[in-house]
Order: sequence, then C-alpha cells, then structure tokens
Amino acid sequence: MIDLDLRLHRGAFPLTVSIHLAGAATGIFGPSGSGKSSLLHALAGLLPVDALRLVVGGEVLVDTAADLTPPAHQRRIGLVFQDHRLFPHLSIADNLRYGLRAPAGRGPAWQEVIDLLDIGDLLDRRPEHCSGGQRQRVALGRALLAAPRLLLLDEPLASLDRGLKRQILPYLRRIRDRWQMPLLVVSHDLEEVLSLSDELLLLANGQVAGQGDLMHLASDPARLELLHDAGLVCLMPGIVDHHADGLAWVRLTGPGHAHLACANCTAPVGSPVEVLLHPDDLILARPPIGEALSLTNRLPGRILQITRSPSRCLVAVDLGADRPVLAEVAERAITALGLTIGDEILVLAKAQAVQAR
Amino acid sequence: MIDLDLRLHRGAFPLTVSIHLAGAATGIFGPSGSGKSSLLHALAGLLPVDALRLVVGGEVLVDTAADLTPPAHQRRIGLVFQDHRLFPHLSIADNLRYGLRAPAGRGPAWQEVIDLLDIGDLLDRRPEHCSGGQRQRVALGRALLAAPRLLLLDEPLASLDRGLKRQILPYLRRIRDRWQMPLLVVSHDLEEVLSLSDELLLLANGQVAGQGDLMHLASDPARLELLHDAGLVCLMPGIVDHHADGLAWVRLTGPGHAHLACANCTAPVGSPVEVLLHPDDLILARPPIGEALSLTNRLPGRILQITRSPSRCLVAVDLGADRPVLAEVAERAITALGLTIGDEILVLAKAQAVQAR
Amino acid sequence: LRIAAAADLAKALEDLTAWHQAKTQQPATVTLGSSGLLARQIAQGAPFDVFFSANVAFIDNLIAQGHGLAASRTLYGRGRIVLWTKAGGILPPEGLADLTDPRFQRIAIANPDHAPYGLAARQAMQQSGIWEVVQSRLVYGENVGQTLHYAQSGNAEVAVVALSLAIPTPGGTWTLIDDRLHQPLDQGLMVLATSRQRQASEAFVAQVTSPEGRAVLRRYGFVQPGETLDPALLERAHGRLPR
Amino acid sequence: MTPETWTPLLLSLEYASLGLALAMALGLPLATALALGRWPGRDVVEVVVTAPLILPPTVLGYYLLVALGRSSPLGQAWEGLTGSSLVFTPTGCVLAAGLAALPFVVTATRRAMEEVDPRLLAAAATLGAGPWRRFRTILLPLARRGIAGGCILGFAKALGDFGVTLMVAGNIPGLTQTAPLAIYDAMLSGQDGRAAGLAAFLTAVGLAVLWLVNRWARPQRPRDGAT
Amino acid sequence: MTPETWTPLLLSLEYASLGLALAMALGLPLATALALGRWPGRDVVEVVVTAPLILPPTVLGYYLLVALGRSSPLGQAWEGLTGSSLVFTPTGCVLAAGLAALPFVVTATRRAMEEVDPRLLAAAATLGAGPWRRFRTILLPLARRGIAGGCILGFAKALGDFGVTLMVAGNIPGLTQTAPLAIYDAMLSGQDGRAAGLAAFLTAVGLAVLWLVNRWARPQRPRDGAT
Ligand SMILES: Nc1ncnc2c1ncn2[C@@H]1O[C@H](COP(=O)(O)OP(=O)(O)OP(=O)(O)O)[C@@H](O)[C@H]1O
Ligand SMILES: Nc1ncnc2c1ncn2[C@@H]1O[C@H](COP(=O)(O)OP(=O)(O)OP(=O)(O)O)[C@@H](O)[C@H]1O
Ligand SMILES: [Mg+2]
Ligand SMILES: [Mg+2]
Repeated sequence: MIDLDLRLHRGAFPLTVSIHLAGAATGIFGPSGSGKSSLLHALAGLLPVDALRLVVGGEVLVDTAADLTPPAHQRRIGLVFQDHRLFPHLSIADNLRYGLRAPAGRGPAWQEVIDLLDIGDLLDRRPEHCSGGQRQRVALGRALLAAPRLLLLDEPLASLDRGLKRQILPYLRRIRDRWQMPLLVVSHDLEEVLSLSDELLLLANGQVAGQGDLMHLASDPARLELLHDAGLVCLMPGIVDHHADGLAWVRLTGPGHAHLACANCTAPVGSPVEVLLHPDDLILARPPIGEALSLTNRLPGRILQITRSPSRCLVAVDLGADRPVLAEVAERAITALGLTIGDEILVLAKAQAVQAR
Repeated sequence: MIDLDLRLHRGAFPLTVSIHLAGAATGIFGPSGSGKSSLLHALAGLLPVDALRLVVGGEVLVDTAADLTPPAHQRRIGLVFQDHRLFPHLSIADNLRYGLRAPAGRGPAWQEVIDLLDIGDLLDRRPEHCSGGQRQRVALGRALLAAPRLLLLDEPLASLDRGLKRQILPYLRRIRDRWQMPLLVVSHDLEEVLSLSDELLLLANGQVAGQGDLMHLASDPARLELLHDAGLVCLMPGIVDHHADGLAWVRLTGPGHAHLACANCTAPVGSPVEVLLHPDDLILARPPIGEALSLTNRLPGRILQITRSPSRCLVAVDLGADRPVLAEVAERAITALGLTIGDEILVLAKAQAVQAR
Repeated sequence: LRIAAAADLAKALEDLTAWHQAKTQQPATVTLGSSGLLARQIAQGAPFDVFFSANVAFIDNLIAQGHGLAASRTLYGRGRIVLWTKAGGILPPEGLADLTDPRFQRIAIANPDHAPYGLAARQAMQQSGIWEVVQSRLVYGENVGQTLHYAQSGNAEVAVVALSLAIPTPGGTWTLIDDRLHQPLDQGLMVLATSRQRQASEAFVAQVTSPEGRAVLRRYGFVQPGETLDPALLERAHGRLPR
Repeated sequence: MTPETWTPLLLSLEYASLGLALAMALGLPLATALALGRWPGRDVVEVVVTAPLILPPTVLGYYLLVALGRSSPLGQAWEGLTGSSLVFTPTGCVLAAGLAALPFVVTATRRAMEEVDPRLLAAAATLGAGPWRRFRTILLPLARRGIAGGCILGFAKALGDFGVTLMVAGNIPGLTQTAPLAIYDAMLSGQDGRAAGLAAFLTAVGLAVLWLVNRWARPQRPRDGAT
Repeated sequence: MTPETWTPLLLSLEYASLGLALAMALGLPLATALALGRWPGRDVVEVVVTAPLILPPTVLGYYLLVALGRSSPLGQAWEGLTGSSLVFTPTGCVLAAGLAALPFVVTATRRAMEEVDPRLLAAAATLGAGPWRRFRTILLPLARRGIAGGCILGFAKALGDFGVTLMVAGNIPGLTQTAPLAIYDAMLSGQDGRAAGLAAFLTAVGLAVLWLVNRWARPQRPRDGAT
C-alpha cells in the first residue's frame, strides 16, 4: 500500500528508510532519538530530504528524482505532532476547523470526532486554558477533521490514560477502514500500535532495524529486546460468539475455531473484536491438567517456533487461528516440559488476562 | 511526611485538595483535565491560590493563612513540566546546569544523572536539535540536578519507551531515598507510579476521589474502574535470595517468607528489589494441582477481601508478605472454586509475569 | 496669493498682507522659511507667487536661472543687526566692544556660513576687533529666529539678530550695530516666473513698494539706503543707538 | 479654537494616516520577503530602509525634492499621468509621511514575523494551508502586536515629520502646512502661545491615537506561567 | 578627506553611541517595569515616552532648551555640580541623541520582553532563579533580538538627529557640530559637493554599524518547522 524510499540527514544524524508497507496501517517504534519523528516530518514535507519517493495506494505522492515534490500543504498528508502545536491565537473550535475539508462527508464528521475525544466542553477556550491531555486530544481531532490521504501520528496518545486510549484506538481503526486513510503511528507502546496495525517498522539509529509482523520480528533474538521495551503483546482477530457468566466468548478467526473467554468485553454477539494477549500471561501445559484453577482458557495448539535470546524464551504456538500466539516462558520450563517444535500443547490463560476490543 | 491543604480556581474550574501523605513519594492519577498539573503548579508557587498550606517533613513551606508565601524561586520545590520547557537559547549542558546547587554532594551528581538519562551526547546541542524523548530526559535531569526539597513530576516519562522507563524509575527511587527528596508523581501509568510509591492520590474533577495504598483504593468498587484505566498492578518488596536456571528467586519481606521466581531479573543476591505483579496475571487455585504447567510460582495464601464491581472481581490474598497481592478473577471462578474470605488458597504466577527491579 | 518670505519678515508681512487684503479683498498666505531653503524650493518649481528674500543675491540667482521675472526685482529694504539682551537680566552692552566683558559668556549669532545676518554679525565683530576674543563664546543659530530664542530663553546672554525681529519682540532691550561695520544687507523680492497670478502679484509688489507699504516696512526697521530710523520707534521698542 | 488651529492638525492626521497606509502597503510585503525569504542581501535591504533615519531631514528632503521634483523624470511622469505634481502638494506630504514611517514598519514587521514559531506554520501546512492562507491566518495574527508596535512608532514619526515635509511639500498654509510646520511657523513669527497650544494639541491627539492602537494590539489578559 | 569632514562624523558617532547608552540606561529599566509590572498607567507612560517623536524637533529642542537651559533650575543645578552647562556642550548633544533614541529603546524592549514565553520564566523560578537572575539569564537573552532592533533604530535616529541637537547644542564647529548639522550647513552655504560627500559618508558609516548590530542580534541558522 505504501512504498517509501527516503534519505536525509539532520546535522550529523543520517536517516535512511527504504520499505514497502503492505497494510493500511503501520506502527513505527524504536528508541528515543532513532529518527521516528524525522521520518514523519520528511514525509509530510516539513524537512529537507536528500531523496524521497513516496507511493501511497499506487499514487506517487512525492518523487524527488522525478522532480515531483509538492509543498507540504499540497500533499494532503496529515500529521499529529509530538508537541501538539495548537494555534495559540485561535479557539479550540477554530483550531479544529482549521483544516476542515469536504463537509459533504469526505472524512470524519465533526460531531463524531468531538464526542469521541470528549472535547465538546473546550470548544470556546484557548489552548492555553486546556490541560496537557486536552490539547493532545484536540490536536488529534484537528488532524482527523482535515481528512488527509495519509495520516501520520507521532505518539498521539502519549499522555492519555488507558481509558481514553481504549476509547480512541478503535475509532482510529474505524477511520482507517471507513475512509481508507492509511496510518503511520509512532508509539512506544506496542499494545497501542498493534491495535491499529499488524505491520511494524522498527527504527534504530536512523536505520530500519526490522520490518514485518510481530511474529516475524519476534523470531530474531536481537530484536526481541527492543520489542520487549515496547511491551510485547499479541493481537488476534475474532468474533464474539456468546456471553456467559460475565465473560465474553470469542471465536478466533481461522481454521481451528478456537474459543477464548474474555472478561471485561461488552461487545455484542456477532461483532468482530481483536483479542489482546500478553506473552507473559500465557501458560503452556502438557495435558491433562486439573480443574482446581481460576483459569478459564485452555486452548490446544502446536509449537511453531522457539526463539531464545540471552534473557528470554519466546514460544510461538499455532492455535488454528489466523496467526500464532506468542508465549514467553522460562528456559527451565522448556526443559522441564521438554518442549520442541511440533509438540502438541495446551495454552492456558485467565479470562482476566484476555482483553477484547 | 507531607501535609497539604489547597484551594484554587482556574477560570470556572475549582480545585480543592486536603490530604496528609505519609510516604516519601506519592503517585497522583486521574482523568485528563482533573487538575493534576494545576495541583503541582500551585505547590511550586506558579499559580495564584485561594488558600494553601504545605508542610513537608515537619517544615511549613507555605501557609497563606500565616502569610508565609515565599515566591517560587525560594520554595526549593522542583517541577518537571508536562511540556519540558527547556530554555531554547541555552545548550543542553547549560540547561542542566541552570539550577545546579551545592556542588559538594548535596544532591544527585552530574555524571550520574547524565549517564542514567543517556544524554551525554547531547550536551553541546540546543533543545531544538533534540528529539522529543531526549528533551524529556533533559528536563528530568535539570530538575534532579537542582536538588529540590520536594520534587514534583508531571508525567516525566510519558514519551519514553519501557526500556528507558525501567532504567530511570529505580534511579528516581534511589534519589528519593538517598537525598530524602519527597516526590509527587503524576502519571497515567499505575505501574510507573507504584514503582515509586505506595501512596496514591486519585483526583477527579478537581476533588480528591481517593487516597491511600492500592489495597485501600481497590476495596472500593467505584474506584476500581479508574484504577483499571491507570493499569492496576501490585508491588511487593523483597530480597533476591538466589539465582537458578536463569530465574531469580525473591524472598518477599514479611512474616511468611514467601518465595517468588522472576524471569529477567539480574539483581545480585541479597539486593532488595520490588516485585511487580499484574492482578490479571495471577491465578487462584485450590490445592493440589498437577505439575504439567509452565508455571513456576505456587504460593499458599489466605483470602483477605473480595471486591466486586459491575465489571470485575478483585481478590486480595495474604501471602505472609508486607502487603497482600490482588488477583483479578472471573465472577464465575469465584463461584466455581467457592472462594470466600478466610479461605486457604494457592496463588499461581508464571515467572515471566513476575517482574523484579 | 502665496508669498514665500524670509523669517525676519514675519511680522512685517502680517501687517502688509492684512492691509493688502483689506484693500483688494484678495487673501494672501505667507510661508516663512530660511531664504536659502526657499530659493532651492523655488528652483524646484515651488508654487509661490512672490518671494521676499533676506539676501538679494538669491533673487539675482533665481532670475538668472529664469525662475523669476527680472522686471519685478525690487530692493524692499536694507537689513540692520542689533545686540539683543533679555530684559531684567544682566546689564546690556552699549556696543559691540562691550562683548569682550566676561559677563557675556555665550553670544548667539546666526550661522555666518549661510545666514546673511550671521555673516554681517561676523563682519562687524571682525571689523571692530573683538572677533578673536569672542569667537570661543559664540553659539550658532540656524537662522535669526533661533538665534533670538537662545537669548530669550536665557541660554545666551546676548544675541545678534535682525532689527526687524528685535522691534516686534517684547521682553528685551537691544542696541543697534553700526552698519558701517558690515556689508550692506540688501534685501530683495521678485515675482516668480511660474506664478499663475502674475497681475495680482505685481499689484501686491506695487502696494509693498508704495509709500504706504514702505512706511509699514520702515516700522519694522527695513529702511532704504539713505533713510534713517525713527528715534520714536527705537524708544517704543526698547532699543537704542550704539554709543 | 479657530480653524487656523484645526486645519494643520487635521491635515497632519490625514497625511500621517495616508503615509502610514502607504508605508504599510510597501513595507508589509517587503518585510515579509525579508522575514521569510532566503535570498541573499536581505540584511542590506533592511539596513538601507533605515537610512532615512540617519540623514538630516531637510537634507533628505532636498534630495527627495530633486529626485521627485517637477523637472525630474519621475516627477514629470507623475505630472503627465495625474496632472498634478508630486511635490508641493498633499501627495508630497503623504510621501514624506510614508518615508518617515517606512523604516519602523519594515523593521518591526520583519522582526515580529521572524519571532513567530515556525512549527506552527509547519502545522498549518500539514492541514492544507498554502502560503497565502498561512500568512493570513497564522503569521499575521501572531505577528500582530509587533507589527502594530512598528506602525505606532511609524505613525508617530509621520505625524511629527518636519524637515522632509517642509522641503518636499512646501509649508503652504491650508494645503501642505501640517501641524509641525505650523508650530514652527508660529514660533518663528513669535507667536509662542499659539506654538505651545498647537504643540500640546498635536501631542495629545497623537498620543491618544497611539494609546488606542496600543490597547488594541495588546493581549487582554496577562498570562501566567502555569500549565 | 580633511579633518573638516572627519570631525563631524566622529562627533556624531561618539554622541550617538553615548546617547544610545544613556537611552538604554534609562530605557531598559523603564521598559522592564512596563513589561513585567502590573501597575496602572503603564500604557500611558509608554505613550508619553513616544511623544518626542511627534513634536517637530526644533520645537522640542526649544522646550528642552528652556527646561535644561542655563537659567533653568535643572541647568543651574547641573552647572553648580559640574561647572559646565548642559546646553551648548557635548552633554547637550548626548542628551539630544539620548532623547531621540529613547522611544525606540523603550517600546521595542517592552514588546520583546512581553513576547518571552512566561512558562520559561516559571520554569526558571522552580529551578531557584530569583527575579534578577531570571531577568539576566532568560528574559534578556530571549528578548535580545527585539531589544537590539529597538537599539538599532534608536541609534540611527540619534545619529540623524538634527533639530534637537541644533537647538540644544548650538552647532559649534569641532565641539557640537555633528554630521547632520555640518551637512545642513554645507548645503545651505552652497557647498553641495561637500554636503553630498558628508551625507554619503554618514549614511555609509551609520548603515555599516547598523548592519553589524543586526548580524549580531540575528540567529545564526534559520529554523525549520520540524521536530
Ligand atoms: N489557564 C487556565 N484557565 C482556565 N482553565 C484552565 C486553565 N488551565 C487549565 N484549565 C482547566 O483546568 C482543569 C485542570 O487542568 P490541569 O491541567 O490541571 O489538568 P490535568 O489533570 O493536568 O490534565 P492532563 O492529564 O490532561 O494534563 C482542566 O479542565 C482545564 O481545562
Ligand atoms: N534540528 C535538528 N538538528 C540536528 N539533529 C537533530 C535535529 N532534530 C533532531 N535531531 C537528532 O536526530 C535524531 C532523530 O530525532 P527524532 O526526533 O527523529 O527522534 P525520535 O525517534 O522521534 O525520538 P523520540 O522518541 O525521542 O521523539 C536524534 O538523535 C536527534 O538528536
Ligand atoms: Mg520524536
Ligand atoms: Mg496535566
């Protein structure tokens, strides 16, 4: 969906990125100072580049080699800045209106965005009279309402609490799907990124240190540490099958029809959800096991891959779903249970450790 | 340690806080716009207040009723701002030096802070040539080096990845202990807060919505949701007992001498650590249970308290440690296992789900 | 009618235009300025009708360059300079020679480089042999008006100014300077070549040079060669002849 | 008050306003080009614009008179076009006032625009605002106070201009005799009372205008340093 | 070049520099009080400071002559103290230059200080910096460009001051005859060549000084709007 060739330098710092991104959304992460913001700014046309070619959905937006370098305001590439950059002399409403395009439904609707971000009370205020989190939400709303062809988000939810994040993330997903607005999201929180996209781009020192889905990145011990720093999680698509005892039972999409129980999921039966699993919450067991456990989920699966880094072991298990789950276990447990690739195994998880959204 | 009586208003927003904080550090959380930043700014002397009395360690720093209202620069109260506020015309080194006091070891040492925050390479740059995360780290360093009597931190680590956070948090703890520098930390991440302090202050709409340790706050169903939005976790102090098979065994302080295995802990034997447990990672079981599980920790305990909110159940279990652990289980599991207060029970946890630091 | 005139004519022209207007119903406005500047403006086409210069040389120059009507060139008077002292202060000088007295710490004259009255002042001082002594005490006004201000405001004990200025200015006493000590200050006027009201202008000039006109001018100390000043006028204006 | 007193004051206000308008019409685009452009020699241009401040006004006025006078190519072209000359007319007064105000308008505007945070302009660009819209909606409003400051000084200077107006416009009562000229005249002709009255009036009116503009350009509320 | 040409130029530079120093010594504290203080009537004071711009210089000079002259209380007190008078001396030139520069210094400084982000001052306070240190290390450096801009205009104005210097300082060659006065005199006495030469020189020297200050006050690198 996005082809991207970029070379630039900022002072002594060089940034070189050359990638093809297949998905509608890509999460970008990497250590502080690795060039994430620089990448987004260059795409938006705010940084001088040495070379840039950007193709989105088949359309060549920028190509320095062919002298196609429209200025920022003609790129229709939106950017939510790490520092919100609200216009200090305009009210919140005027900030939101600033980039407003196509009132006839070409992009997210005004009221929808305001309600989602819970900024209805702020419309008459100046940015200086808003709290940090309020400003961040307004900046996000302003970018959304401009209905760009490509939306770049630089830690858009950094100073929001989980409650707000969990409310905003599904909406971003909807935006992405409904308006075909591809997203590039910088975040230090893998959970946040993964809920928007399968595809990850890992930057380090201005270079691409890895690219692909989580499974792929996790297969390399060297990258495992970086993934951990970003909070390793797995996301599995599924559909709510039924509710029982305050738990939602989700059928994971895929040939295996695996069922998972989630606490705290109120999505109606039949609705698609994403299930979020933390690798260190998952327990591997050889059947049979006893019943006297507060453990609701017991899924049979087969070991696909075992990655060992100096400090951790990651086991990929195929549950018959679209993608494998990752479980982090002790080296010792691998020995004790004698785990090898191809083994049939049980994956155990508490319903409380399973989030669906 | 800190007594605090505050009344102020910002436009139509009133803030009233009246609390006694016993610990050396307190975590402040609450929804966006609830008044967290306003509280810190008022304490630092940057906001006009209607009334304020602030006593730290027995010393009355501010008392409007007694006309003791020193200006901000005489309060020796440090503040790390939500927007880093580096001085744009000064180099990073000069920014760090700005508040430098008492070179003769009255506060954190220069080199120590620079190494910890990994900002040695930036010293000659201007803030505008640093990335977002780099600026945040410099702002933190600047406040630390000023060696204040009370340090207020407004989301000091918001745009740093977990790797950096995990590096910086223990250091803040050391600062707090070694220099007797009380901390008030605003964060949207309970894990971050708890690693610095037991004591929590929950703000909502400019009012104190709760105060005390996690156990206390978690006992109230109404507050459980807010805690969840902040990422509910438990922290238990302990000492590294031995290392085996790549796992660290930690003895929790307290009468019970409970032992817990942690992955990814490299602290040397004998060193004190804090063990971090996510309630939704903990599994409750009635003994006996089988061995065929990748589950290393099996701790006997007694149920102290069961809190039910509409969407979740929280069980507090006494492991014979200084404080109880919290386990989140399904309503259904409570019924199935027939859990009641006073029951003897096993708490199970994967070594990977246990973090020590 | 637009009349451009040297600043020392301010009062005299006020009377002349009022009298002329009463007679002919024709209004006239007066633009005052330094003769040098006015001459330059006229050379650039300034829309005046009549030009009264403090120095006939400017008139001759302009006429030579075609900016004035040669026929209208008239000497309307000869200027005199006086030593002006503020009333009620120090003892006024009785003549130029007194200026060497240390009580005159500051002596104001118009800039001799370009102001005719200043040049005359310098000539008179040189002629009477006091130049070397007083030179270091001189301050220079841009024109006679400003020179007078120096004395009026008490910043100079004495100022050398035009008689025409001294006469209508209250608050001071003055002593006439012998006109043999400096070259004659012949003052001339002309009608501009670009004047759109040539007839009216010529009529005005005729009025000014008529006996009644000359009488007005004489009241302000503009005398023709050979004429003498009316002692009664001197008396009334707190002036006196040199010792 | 007699019309004799009012006329110069009204003329002064009129010409100073028109002069300021002229200075803004020329100065704002120039200052924008100086602030945003990346062409070499910008600093030289700015410095040259301040040159009128350094020369004695009468001398400057004389040079201007020669350059724009009725026998100069420029003056003749103008006269051919409009039928009236540039000099010794209200046009000359406006030109003199404009020239007096120009340095202030240009330097203040350039500086104010350069102080505007470029990150906000970048943000506006990503929201689809082209150069003109960014100029109008971000740069101009945020530079407003600085620009107003320059205009205030420029207007004051235009109002008080003496030497250039005297030379270029000729001190013709009722036409080009502005208040400063009238005051000077009054002083020259010994009417000290009239001079003082006019001066007091001019100062009062001028300051009142300045004060109003000042109020308008200043932010309503003081900002605190919190949040 | 003869000393006749050089002397007025050197005098002008000297007096303009001293005048600017005087204007800064008075103007910076005043502007700071205007920018940071919360006392009423601040705007009125600022506007009054700009008054000298509005009055015709010769008139202003006359009033000054009366106020500071040798028979005024102020002038006499000064003469008693120092033995030399305020007027007709270099002191008079410096006073005139200072008065010419003051409005620019004050208004520009006030405005520049008000533009400094109060949040940075708040941050400095939490780091233990008292008012004086905040002023020195944050406010002044961040307002530097604006202040320099005002000083540049002020210096230019001081260098070019004609009317006030003429009245107050007495145009004494070699002592109080500054370049603008010399140019004017040369022109009026028909020495057009000398006038033009002096004018060109004064302008060139003045602009060179301005250009240097300008360079110093300007940031080295242009900032982009990114990161
Ligand atoms: N200058 C101001 N004038 C008026 N109201 C203000 C001002 N600053 C903040 N507020 C309001 O006061 C309330 C508290 O703001 P505050 O910045 O303390 O919130 P916060 O808890 O820090 O939020 P966040 O987590 O989003 O940073 C908010 O509702 C905000 O809109
Ligand atoms: N204007 C600049 N001039 C020179 N170097 C710069 C400039 N801005 C940033 N850099 C450097 O470029 C590198 C990349 O910066 P960038 O802002 O892209 O990092 P980032 O990945 O967004 O980091 P963070 O997570 O901390 O925001 C950093 O090392 C930074 O110090
Ligand atoms: Mg960044
Ligand atoms: Mg806040």
